[in-house]
Amino acid sequence: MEKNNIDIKLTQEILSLDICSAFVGADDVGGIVSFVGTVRNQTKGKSVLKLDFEAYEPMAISEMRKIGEQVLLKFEIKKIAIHHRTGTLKVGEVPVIITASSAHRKAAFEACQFAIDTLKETVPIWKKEIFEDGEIWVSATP
Amino acid sequence: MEKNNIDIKLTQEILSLDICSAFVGADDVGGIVSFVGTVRNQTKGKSVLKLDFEAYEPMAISEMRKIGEQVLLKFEIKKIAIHHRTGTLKVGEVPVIITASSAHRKAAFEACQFAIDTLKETVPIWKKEIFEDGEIWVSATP
Amino acid sequence: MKVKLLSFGITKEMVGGFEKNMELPSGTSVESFLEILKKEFPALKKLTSLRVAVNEEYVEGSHEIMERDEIVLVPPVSGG
Amino acid sequence: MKVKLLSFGITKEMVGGFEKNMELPSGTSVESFLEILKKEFPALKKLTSLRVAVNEEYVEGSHEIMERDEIVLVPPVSGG
Repeated sequence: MEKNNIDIKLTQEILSLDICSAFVGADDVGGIVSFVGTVRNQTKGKSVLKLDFEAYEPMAISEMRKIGEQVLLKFEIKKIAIHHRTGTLKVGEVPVIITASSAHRKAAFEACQFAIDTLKETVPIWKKEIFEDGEIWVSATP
Repeated sequence: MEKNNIDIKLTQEILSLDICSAFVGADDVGGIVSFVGTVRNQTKGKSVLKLDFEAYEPMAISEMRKIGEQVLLKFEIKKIAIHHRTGTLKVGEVPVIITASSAHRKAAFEACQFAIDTLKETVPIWKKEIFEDGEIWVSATP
Repeated sequence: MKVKLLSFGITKEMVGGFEKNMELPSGTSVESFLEILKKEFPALKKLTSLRVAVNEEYVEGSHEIMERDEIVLVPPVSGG
Repeated sequence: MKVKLLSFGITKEMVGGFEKNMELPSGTSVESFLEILKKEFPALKKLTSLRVAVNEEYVEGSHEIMERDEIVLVPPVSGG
């Protein structure tokens, strides 16, 4: 597998859909599917002020890369970019962008969905939701 | 259904993923899924020089709007943008962008995929592939 | 009765022009209209599919064409 | 043997700190290690799940911890 078909980034900086799209584009690509996660203003009816994202960085990067490699093996895609942000994010800001390109669109849809589903299961990144009256680590306790 | 949740555009101008993303974004959105179609450099092994897109404009716009309305009824999404370009496009250029936003990502993936699948079946737009040694209306004859 | 026929994509080439004014017997159905058209332009029979829109809406074969309708030939679409 | 324990997210609060140097009997499995840890920090039992990574890879309960390993507590992840 050519490693330059995978672009992984873990950063405190603002993510760019343009950069992800440009990375996966190519003359033999017929479709590009992107998932852009955004911070919602509420969880279970409670107003969210902001989110804090914390990562175990070296392992988060290696797990994101594994997802990229798995996706390239599993689906007929050309390239994939997986970018994740850490630090404090406000409502409407973007913690994650995943972009996949393929000759035929179905593979790009499946790859992008698989990648975000897997990221949410395996990549060691944690978010704390901060409300007006407290805070909670998401999904940590029942 | 609120009509301002649907943005339809049929134009000769370059399409913008940023404009589509900005339209579907909102504070109660958790995910945005986009499909960007791009002109591929080949079809069945033959080199494509460019594509000509022709539309029956008033009906194309009304069929695109119907897809938007159908998608809002069928899936739990917040907003959808469907933009299509006409005229002559070179390899790598973008004939179509569909962007859908939702509170939970699954609906946006399904909506976006349904919208592009339906667009390719119902919207009266035709493309002619231009090769070095001829041209062909796509899918017209067996 | 007078109707207007618009042809797009490959059908424009098959019927030899984008816009044609036609004279039809009143009460003509879309199905009969297509039969008349295929007799005059046999190339249309080569299409993978051929739908018809009247006044910007897809219609069934049984649909009755009316005076001054705008009839559009819709060969297989290929947008996106 | 000496190992380093790193704790992220909610586990950092449950064990009272990000980094701890610990002394373990040689041959300790990840499973036994978790038992020792849960005895010392009972709050860990409240987690929906608790995985362990050693030297940046997830490991099974039967995995044997080695001298100078970097052990990381992975409570339910919630990236994206």
